[in-house]
Amino acid sequence: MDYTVRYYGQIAELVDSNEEFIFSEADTIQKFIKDLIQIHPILKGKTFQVAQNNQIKREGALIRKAVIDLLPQFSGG
Amino acid sequence: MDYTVRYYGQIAELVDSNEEFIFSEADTIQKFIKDLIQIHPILKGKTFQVAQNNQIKREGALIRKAVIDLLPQFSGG
Amino acid sequence: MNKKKVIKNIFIKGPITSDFIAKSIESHKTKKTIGAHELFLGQVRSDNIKGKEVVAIDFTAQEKMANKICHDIKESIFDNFPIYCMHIYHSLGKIKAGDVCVFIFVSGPHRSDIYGILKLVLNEIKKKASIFGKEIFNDESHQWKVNNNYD
Amino acid sequence: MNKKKVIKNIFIKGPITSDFIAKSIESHKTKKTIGAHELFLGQVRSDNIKGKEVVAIDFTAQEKMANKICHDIKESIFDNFPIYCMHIYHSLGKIKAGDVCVFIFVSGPHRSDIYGILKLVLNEIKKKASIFGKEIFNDESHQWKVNNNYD
Repeated sequence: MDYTVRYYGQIAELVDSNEEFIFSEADTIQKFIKDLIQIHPILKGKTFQVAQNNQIKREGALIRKAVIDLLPQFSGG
Repeated sequence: MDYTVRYYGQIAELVDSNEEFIFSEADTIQKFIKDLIQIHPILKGKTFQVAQNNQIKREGALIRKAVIDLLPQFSGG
Repeated sequence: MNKKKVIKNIFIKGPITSDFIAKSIESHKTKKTIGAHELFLGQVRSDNIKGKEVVAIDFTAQEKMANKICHDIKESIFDNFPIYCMHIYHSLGKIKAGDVCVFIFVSGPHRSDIYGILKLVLNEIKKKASIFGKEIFNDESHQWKVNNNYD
Repeated sequence: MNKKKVIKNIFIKGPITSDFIAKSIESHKTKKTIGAHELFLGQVRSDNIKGKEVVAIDFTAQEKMANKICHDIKESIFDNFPIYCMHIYHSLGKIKAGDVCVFIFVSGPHRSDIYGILKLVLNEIKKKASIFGKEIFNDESHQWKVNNNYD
């Protein structure tokens, strides 16, 4: 599967990109994060959350064709 | 003594005046209020405070030549 | 910002305009150690009392005493909270329903420094400041405003 | 005033101007059942961190998620407090020290109806809204903003 991955805040800075298309066989969040860290080893040990369809997902199945958002710690306000 | 007496809010409405000059032999707040109620019987039983030199005075001597303020309950804000 | 020696005049003839409030906010832009502001605005409410509608409140005051009390309230806040600025304004005269008649403005370094202060200050003003409100109804009759703990 | 079905966009490109705040206040004059407003303004503070001075914060966001969260925060306030209106605005982009980047506005019938709400809402926004602040120093270096419970 080709996933559209969007990066925010410090994560975008670390991978030096706001958006990428990543091919991954992963069908769960956990597996996808593993693949992602192989592509971007700099993300190892970093704190971030994954969202799909504008909902934070901590575990479970990836939604096919839905954009994946990688969100570092919130610091608005 | 001639005292300048200023009335505020509902008290001004009751005596139909903002300022009067009242002659009174009174030398204390209590005695002055007695004289005042004789002049303005409508003030009998009404709640108000007396101030002189911009200070609320509950009892004690009147300050000669200082204006007397008659203040009803506060209702600002 | 805290000129303790000067007793400021809190009174404004007529309503406190949004333009006045904007200018007050704008004047704090140069104070770059401020991180948080809170503003309280009291707006004349068109209460319905026994079938009659409040169309305005006419405010009068013993101004010197009220200014001194507001000065003392500010001093006590500065003594007890790490704030940078505090401003109090109150209208005089006939203020129509929908118009703003009270404006309290507090600023400090962090949000946690200023929480709860507006409530404290407004309570003190309502209790201690020699200001008198006359509620004017749509039939031109009136009643004298009475303060309580929630309004 | 409370259009629960519409998710509003809280984001404003650039600083929140005092003119914008004034217009927001002005628009409430027709709502004559309102007696009390409170406004929180977050101003970019020129912190001094290890000898370097913060000159701006650059805000980005996952906007859809942040808008939805702010909508939910508002809903929960409307469900729990007898308020009439609530508005939340947050800046995007580089906001200079001294400029306003957050604006929360709550209005209700009496002052006692709105106390404490600004604090609650701001805490929720800081914790739950997908907004990211980059603190930019006077030497053009930067660090990523970290939220805490008091700032």
